[in-house]
Amino acid sequence: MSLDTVKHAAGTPHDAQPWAELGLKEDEYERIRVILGRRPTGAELAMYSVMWSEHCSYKSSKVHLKQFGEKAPASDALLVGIGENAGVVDVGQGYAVTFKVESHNHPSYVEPYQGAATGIGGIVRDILAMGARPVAVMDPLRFGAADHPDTRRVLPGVVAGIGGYGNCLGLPNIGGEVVFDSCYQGNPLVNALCVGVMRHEDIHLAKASGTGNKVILYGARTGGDGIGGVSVLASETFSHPSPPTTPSGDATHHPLPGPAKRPAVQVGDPFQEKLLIECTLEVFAEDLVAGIQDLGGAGLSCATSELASAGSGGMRVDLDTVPLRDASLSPEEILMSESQERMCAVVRPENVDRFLEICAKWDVIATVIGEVTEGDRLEIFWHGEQIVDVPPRTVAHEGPVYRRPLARPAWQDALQADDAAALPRPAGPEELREQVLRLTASPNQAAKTWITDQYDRYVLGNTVLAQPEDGGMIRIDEETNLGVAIATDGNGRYAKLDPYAGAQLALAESYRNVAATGARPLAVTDCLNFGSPEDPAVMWQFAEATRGLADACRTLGTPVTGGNVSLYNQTGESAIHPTPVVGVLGVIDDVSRRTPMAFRTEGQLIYLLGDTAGEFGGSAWSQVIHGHLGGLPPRVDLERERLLAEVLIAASRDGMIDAAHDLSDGGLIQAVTESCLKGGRGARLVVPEGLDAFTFLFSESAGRAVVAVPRGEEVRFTDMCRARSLPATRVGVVDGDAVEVQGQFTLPLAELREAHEHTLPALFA
Amino acid sequence: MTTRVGVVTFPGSLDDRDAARAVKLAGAEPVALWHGDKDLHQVDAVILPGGFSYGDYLRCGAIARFSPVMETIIAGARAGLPVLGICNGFQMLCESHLLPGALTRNDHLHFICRDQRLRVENAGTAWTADYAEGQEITVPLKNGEGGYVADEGTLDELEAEGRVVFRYLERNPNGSRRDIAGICNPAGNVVGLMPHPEHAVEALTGPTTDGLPFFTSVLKKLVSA
Amino acid sequence: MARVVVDVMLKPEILDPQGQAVQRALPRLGFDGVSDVRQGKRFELELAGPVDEAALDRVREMARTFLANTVIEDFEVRVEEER
Amino acid sequence: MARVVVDVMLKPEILDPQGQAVQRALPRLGFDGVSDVRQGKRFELELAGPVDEAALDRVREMARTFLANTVIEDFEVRVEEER
Ligand SMILES: Nc1ncnc2c1ncn2[C@@H]1O[C@H](COP(=O)(O)OP(=O)(O)O)[C@@H](O)[C@H]1O
Ligand SMILES: [Mg+2]
Repeated sequence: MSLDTVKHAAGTPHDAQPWAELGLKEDEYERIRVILGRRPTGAELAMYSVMWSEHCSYKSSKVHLKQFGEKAPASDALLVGIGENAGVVDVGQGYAVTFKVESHNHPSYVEPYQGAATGIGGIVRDILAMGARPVAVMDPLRFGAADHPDTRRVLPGVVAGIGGYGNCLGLPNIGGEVVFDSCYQGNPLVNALCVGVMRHEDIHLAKASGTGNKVILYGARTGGDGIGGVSVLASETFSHPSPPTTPSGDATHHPLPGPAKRPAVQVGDPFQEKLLIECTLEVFAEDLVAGIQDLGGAGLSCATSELASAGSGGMRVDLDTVPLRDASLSPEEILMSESQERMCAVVRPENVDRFLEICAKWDVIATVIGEVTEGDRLEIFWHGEQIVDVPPRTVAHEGPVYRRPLARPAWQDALQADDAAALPRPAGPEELREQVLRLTASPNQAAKTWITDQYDRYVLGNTVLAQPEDGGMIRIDEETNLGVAIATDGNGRYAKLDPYAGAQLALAESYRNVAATGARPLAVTDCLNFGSPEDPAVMWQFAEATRGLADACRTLGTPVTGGNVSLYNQTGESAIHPTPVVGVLGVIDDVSRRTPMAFRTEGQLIYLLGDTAGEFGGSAWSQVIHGHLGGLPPRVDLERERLLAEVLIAASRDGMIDAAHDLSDGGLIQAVTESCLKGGRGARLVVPEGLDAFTFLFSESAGRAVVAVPRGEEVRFTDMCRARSLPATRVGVVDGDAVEVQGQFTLPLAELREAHEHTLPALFA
Repeated sequence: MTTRVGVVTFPGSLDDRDAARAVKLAGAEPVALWHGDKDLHQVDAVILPGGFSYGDYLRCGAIARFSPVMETIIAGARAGLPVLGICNGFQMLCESHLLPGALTRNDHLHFICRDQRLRVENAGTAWTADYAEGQEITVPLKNGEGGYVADEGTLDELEAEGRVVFRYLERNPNGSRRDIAGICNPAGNVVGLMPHPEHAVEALTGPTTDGLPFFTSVLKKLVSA
Repeated sequence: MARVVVDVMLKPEILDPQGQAVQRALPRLGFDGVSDVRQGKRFELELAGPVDEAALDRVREMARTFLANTVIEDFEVRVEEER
Repeated sequence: MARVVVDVMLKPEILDPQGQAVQRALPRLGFDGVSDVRQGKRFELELAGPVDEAALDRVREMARTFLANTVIEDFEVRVEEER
């Protein structure tokens, strides 16, 4: 096949092009022709198709995501907002922190180990591209039913991949989530979060400015892996390849204008990424970089068009110079390749030599592939012939935007009417005791140690809190003890019952978790995992969830700084529960004042903060005991969340509490069990006036936490709660080696521990 | 004069900063050494830190063993230079035959990160003098290939000569023969272990501060030498 | 007794970081003239019954569905005399 | 062009947890009658020059000092026709 140059395209307007196979709609293809005033070349078509895919263009979600900016609360902390690789937050003392969560769902289903591993790799490069040193990762995960055979294939691979990549990079894993629900069967969610730290003056943005500046591609060679990963794996034409345990598993191949079919799964090389990090931080430190962009989805197509459209000039790239792992790659394939562990930097000519020298020191291949030009076009050449000549903004930012139809699903009313309060409750203390054990042993409530022990939480020597604490906490300055805390949460069951409230509850829980550690919540990142946007019901869920999240962020004063949308998490007609995963970042001036979750000291008083109502819709109890999902999720009260956070932070700062643990799924008994097991101490609980034992133990009312108060601090602590009008109820004391609910039952710690810690090893070891 | 303790950075080293921090907390001066530089810059002792040198591809420590700096370190170690290999560093010491045996894939096949209880079996080495023999300590353990193996003859010899320096207590985390967590060479200047003492030097970030005596031991030894 | 061997290698177009690391290290160790290295897995299976075509078919099925992930790996099954 | 293959397997007396894990999983997946599994590594080397005895000697040396750790592993070097 002869080369499809710009000149050739202009002269052959009627040549048929595989736009449909590349996932473009007819009107989208027409728009490209209008933009260019001719038919696109094969290379241009490849670029537009990947960049206009759902994954890169956010074409279905954009109109809704806008609210995060429009409704953003005024925040002094926000240094860089939505739109860059990741948002940047001021945490004081001249430090800035950047963090972001992203999905790698489909690839992790096809190849669990590599899919999850490259998910970590991708998010780490995003953080690095902002100018920050990555300092920790987290991994919110969702799997199908714990006892489903395919979960046995997917989970161990995903966990090994996250560990394999993150451990090898030397990034501590400080938290995450593991949730099992059959709605994720065939559509597991693998989200990955990374946080990085820099000085204010080190913030770098992805833009190519300054005529004559050189464009340098560095890192791994470009290969044929992952080509079409973007357009195939994230477009509506995606049909699930069967997992390797069933026949006919080659749907990952993707038709391309190029010669061969290439698999859409990439293999990660964490060692290469580690070198890339060290090398990039060194070029930052010497101030050699004018603009920088990581290569993720859509590879060079994305990096060049985004760099060029953010800058003031144009860009010229000679594609022949790109170092290849496979010499047979066509220019289209080079542009679309998603080979991992690559970055693209814009460097002033006088700095190029030094830049290349540092790359050589780290054994990182670096090549000048082009330069910033005076015009406003992105021009790409192959063997001296021009194959791309486009306005870069039309590729990177001016893709199609859809306002897709949405409709509240017909079943929503019936679902909400199916009230969990009507479910049969335990008949007496014996049954109550038995249900407590069943809940704490259920896969969602059970200890996740079997998973988290596969992650290095110590590396870098700054981990102050890590799993199973409410939030992970990292020290960022060894002299002053400044630190940050992060938690992620998202309850798909709540969101299914009410997506608006569900998204708010996800934020509320994450916010509460951060506050429980003693840190002050500052900013939000989110990963919105949903089914197909072409289903009006799903689109309604999406619209409601984004609206709920944006409204709640405004109320809590925590702006969304960035995130990610993952759609088409669906097999046939059945979509996953709407699953907005929300990450909250908080700051703490002195990490030595952090509040851990463990009850460690006999005699300390256990206080329940907040109000408890009989709220069981979407609860762990309704799921585990009755296999039920219906009713309404817990009531949202953001003012209460804010008040609770203020009290937790003040109590931590002033040394009034020794332990705190937020209440969420599983209710009070789950939280107390976890705090007791962590500290190796029992608790004697008393059911408070006005509550029955069942509601006291299992209700999932939001805005609550339990704390352990040293006796000498009791008066000061309760005075503070009273002064601020936060209900604080003394519900027990840390004591003995059993959890005892007076007048109800006693559960020895050993028995609780066996129930809580045995489940995951029994399923997966 | 302050004591200078070199910490080598290989491509893929991860716990080099942590080791340097521990050296500093112990009162010595950490000196960064680079894998490609043969020169040891007059250090008095060397730490080979944890991590995934060269990605730990092929076998852990197998590629790092052939780096320029290792040539000098191997020669120095034979001449009495105190050398401590932690985790990946231990693997390098075995690969370069400064210590006998090999480290293999954990028997349960998973990477494991946990707080590990150990017994100090030999308090006479350059790196353990500040412990008491039989002392029990807790430090983090984190590795995927930490199962110590050697033939029976070698194991018997290690036991007989008191060269098993650390043993796992309570639970053998990786299938190591005879619960061996760390060993030394006959002269006691070269010590390798899988657990990470450098992650147990501050109460705020470690499970204990039980790791600090490693670093004070070598300091004392060098000052008194 | 015969032994069945299953070799599993990454597909040629897939990145092989392990093989690359070995190849890059070789010149430093004084071994020149190796132009490419790929690293894969080798499984040696002992079968309880006879190694006939039916048995080999079962092994092939096992390789396709379990020992290899055919999205990124190729495999080959063969019989080898005990060394 | 010929390719040189180096197979590296754990010595028989060394525990092979990977092979054992595979063997344990097989019956669960419906594959019976496999009485033992060992898992090792396979290296495929492309040589720039001719594959003669001298070249093979160099590969053997490479295997002994680098590709295998002879404390725990055995290796075998052989020439294989390109598939
Ligand atoms: N995949 C994971 N990776 C790391 N940590 C995890 C993971 N899953 C759960 N955790 C940790 O386990 C602990 C308990 O999780 P969870 O019950 O979801 O917390 P919470 O209810 O407070 O949000 C938390 O510290 C959480 O960060
Ligand atoms: Mg919590």
